[in-house]
Amino acid sequence: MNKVVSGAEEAIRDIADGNTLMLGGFGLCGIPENCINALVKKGVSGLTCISNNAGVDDFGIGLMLKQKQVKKMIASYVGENAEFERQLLSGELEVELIPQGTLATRCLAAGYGMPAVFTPAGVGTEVADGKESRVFNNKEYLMEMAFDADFAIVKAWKGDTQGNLVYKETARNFNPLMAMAGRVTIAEVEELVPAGELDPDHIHTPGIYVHRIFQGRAYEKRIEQRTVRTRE
Amino acid sequence: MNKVVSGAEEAIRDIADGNTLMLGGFGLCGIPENCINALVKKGVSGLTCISNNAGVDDFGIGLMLKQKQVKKMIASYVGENAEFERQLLSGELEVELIPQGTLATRCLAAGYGMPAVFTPAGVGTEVADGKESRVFNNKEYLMEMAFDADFAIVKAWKGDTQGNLVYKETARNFNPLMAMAGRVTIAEVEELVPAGELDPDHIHTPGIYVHRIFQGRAYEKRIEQRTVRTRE
Amino acid sequence: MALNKEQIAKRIARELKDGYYVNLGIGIPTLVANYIPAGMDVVLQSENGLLGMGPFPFEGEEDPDLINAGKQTITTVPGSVFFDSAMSFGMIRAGKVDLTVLGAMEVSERGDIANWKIPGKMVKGMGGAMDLVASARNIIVAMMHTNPKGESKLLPACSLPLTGVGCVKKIVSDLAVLDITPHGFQLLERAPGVSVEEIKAKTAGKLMVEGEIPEIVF
Amino acid sequence: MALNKEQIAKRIARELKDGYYVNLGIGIPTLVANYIPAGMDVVLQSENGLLGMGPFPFEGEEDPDLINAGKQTITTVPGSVFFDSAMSFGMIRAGKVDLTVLGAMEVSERGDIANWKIPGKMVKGMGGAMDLVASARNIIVAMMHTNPKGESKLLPACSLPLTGVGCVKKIVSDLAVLDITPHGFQLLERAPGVSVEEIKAKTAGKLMVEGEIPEIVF
Repeated sequence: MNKVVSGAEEAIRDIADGNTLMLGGFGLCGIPENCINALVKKGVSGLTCISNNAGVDDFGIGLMLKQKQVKKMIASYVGENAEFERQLLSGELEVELIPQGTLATRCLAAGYGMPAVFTPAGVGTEVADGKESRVFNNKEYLMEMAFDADFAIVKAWKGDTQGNLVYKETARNFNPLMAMAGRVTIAEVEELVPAGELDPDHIHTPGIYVHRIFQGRAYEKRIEQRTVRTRE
Repeated sequence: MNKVVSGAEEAIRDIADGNTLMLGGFGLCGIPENCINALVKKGVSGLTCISNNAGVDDFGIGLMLKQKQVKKMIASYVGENAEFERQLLSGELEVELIPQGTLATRCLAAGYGMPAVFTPAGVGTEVADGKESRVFNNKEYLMEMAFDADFAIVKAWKGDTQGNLVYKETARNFNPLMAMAGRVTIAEVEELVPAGELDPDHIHTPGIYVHRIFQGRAYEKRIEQRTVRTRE
Repeated sequence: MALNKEQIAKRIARELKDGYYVNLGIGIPTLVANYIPAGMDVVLQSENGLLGMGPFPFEGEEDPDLINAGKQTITTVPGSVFFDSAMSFGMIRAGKVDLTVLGAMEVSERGDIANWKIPGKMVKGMGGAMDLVASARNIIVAMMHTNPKGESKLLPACSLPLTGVGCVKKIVSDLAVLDITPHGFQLLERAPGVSVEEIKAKTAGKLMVEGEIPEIVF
Repeated sequence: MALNKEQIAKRIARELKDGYYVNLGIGIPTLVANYIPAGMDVVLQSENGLLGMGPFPFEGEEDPDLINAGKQTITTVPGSVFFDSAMSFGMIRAGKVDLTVLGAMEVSERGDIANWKIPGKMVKGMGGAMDLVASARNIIVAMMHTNPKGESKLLPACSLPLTGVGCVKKIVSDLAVLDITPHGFQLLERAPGVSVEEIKAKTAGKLMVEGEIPEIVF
């Protein structure tokens, strides 16, 4: 069993035009920078991307949008991106907006082998259009289907050679959920360690869910909204 | 906000006859010993207990069974307990056996506010009797309902004053799931520390799910099947 | 005089109770954190995966791995805990968050809320708002009573696409504090110097006014 | 001569592949761990919440917090990871476990399995067996070909209450190795010295025998 690959290029080698990809991260926090850059370089196109956000104009998924590699974006919030807006309004880009909790839970469902889940999010709104709804204990829920993605691409803080992953702070977000949900899961990590170095009580993603892993390079970790307070 | 109670007696003070309790643990591993002993002392009866197993004759839930405090047992495996068998065969005790993964997932469903989940476990067997089944992607699933328990009683390794919990090794098992699923959740821990001492990246149960916490005493941590190998 | 944003936040903060877990939306709701009474233990949830959100970091101490749901750099308080987005919305969906405060473009007299989409304008998405309003046990909306044209945003029925149905429990606007009841908006308090008549005039939905309506005192 | 338990385990171990995640049931399946070929990386899953199960501990090193699904004290190997029962069955249900090996009281020619309940006897429960058989991508059953009375346990249809339907892919019994195909049991190998005729006589379900059936060689 050798899950360790040399880098992003090798990790994404078989991602093809028209594939469905999940990309971890919330805003620009915890996004798989190395893999995104490699996808941009590879130039693969016609992609369906499932990710909470769509990056900004010059970072994250925004870089793939700029190159028109994305056919469809499935996300909960897509602000902060002028090129995205342009492509959306011109009809070049298809967008499916879904509630953030529904997005997360549809990943969980895939990772846990549950074909569908029930959530009240979106009941009585346009999100419910065409969906089956059902009442349990006098409350209405929508039935939402598990995702089925060709690849999940996630970013972790530390990982080991068995594919076990640990995330840092709020860079965790969707990463462990998508890691469980991909048919093939690619993990890039800031620090790759030998199996046995991570505390087995404190691994967020068990390696059974991870197929390829590599230590990423030159993380920019850009901050989207730098907010500070001044010292008194 | 003060979640810390003096001990098991205070923690279980309002558990009443006829309540439904979830009890964490797998076999005798990770069971809430202090609370079980307090329940035995309190003598509350007519309980419905949801737990993966039912203890052994003289330890764990077996102690409650011996006192005939349990009206109904919901579990996945109930061997290793002669008194249990006697009460079951005599009709004193009602037992509902459900697949272990279904048990776990029905806890998760409760903790995540999902009224029902789909699982293939039990399709085509007597477990499916009276349950709604449904086909997704050519595979049949049973719809299983989230649990609704008055109290969840769990055992963790460490906990803090905010109710955050960390489990050790396979003593984790059902504990974090039941912790999320109780209307009122009681946690006993081997070591209670001030808020801020646990690494926030490595907490298994966020305190929001925990209502009462205390440092347990005199853990026996009995081993059910002692298996060893000999040194060469 | 109508309340300013800080005053709206300050008034909402009076709804907090010791031990509450609270989710604060972007904008005015965020300001509520500044008015948590001293000695009261309130834990802030950020739906991107944090319980125990603290204030913004001091300059130079920003951590790119530590942001809130508004993507702002933040800090944590002792006892904080990180988790993934499924657990975050799991605890929201299970009703473990005691109070959710968020903004709105429109609220109806039945408690429907619209705050994510304006037809004809670029739609950025609902983020976590639909999950929050569909699940929270107690939702307070912080909003302006009217739009810039002076038209009421408290309506018989929302005109904009809905975020959630029958979920809002209370509104703190720049003019008033109102509960949503089975009989429509119920006026509880008015901003200092704002008359009941003005509130009536600026509330398009059904408004219940019973007895004397006290002014909000700060 | 019929295979003994160790030999059944040894034969099953040949089905392992490098990189496999494997769940081994109680009894003969547990013994398979002793025959993982040297240099082959196989990770053992224990459904109570562990990936990377190691051998039993040395005497005096038993840890009450570290047991397998059979409640036996065990150890871990480097790279192991603990998780809760929902995640454990989540990864099973999602088909991430490559191979499940378990025992059976009866298997039908359609791959149905019965291994948890005998009417009239005390029923201890199905534990995780129903989840495993309903979800695993590849299930091998380790079993005796006949019961103590000499009656076949490979049947046209199970007589005992089922654990799962149409799920077993392969059987390694004390007499033979068989696949479950759409046409019934297909004989692949026979225990050393056991004739095809004996296997036929002791297989009540439909048995396909094509060409020469080799003996298992150890």
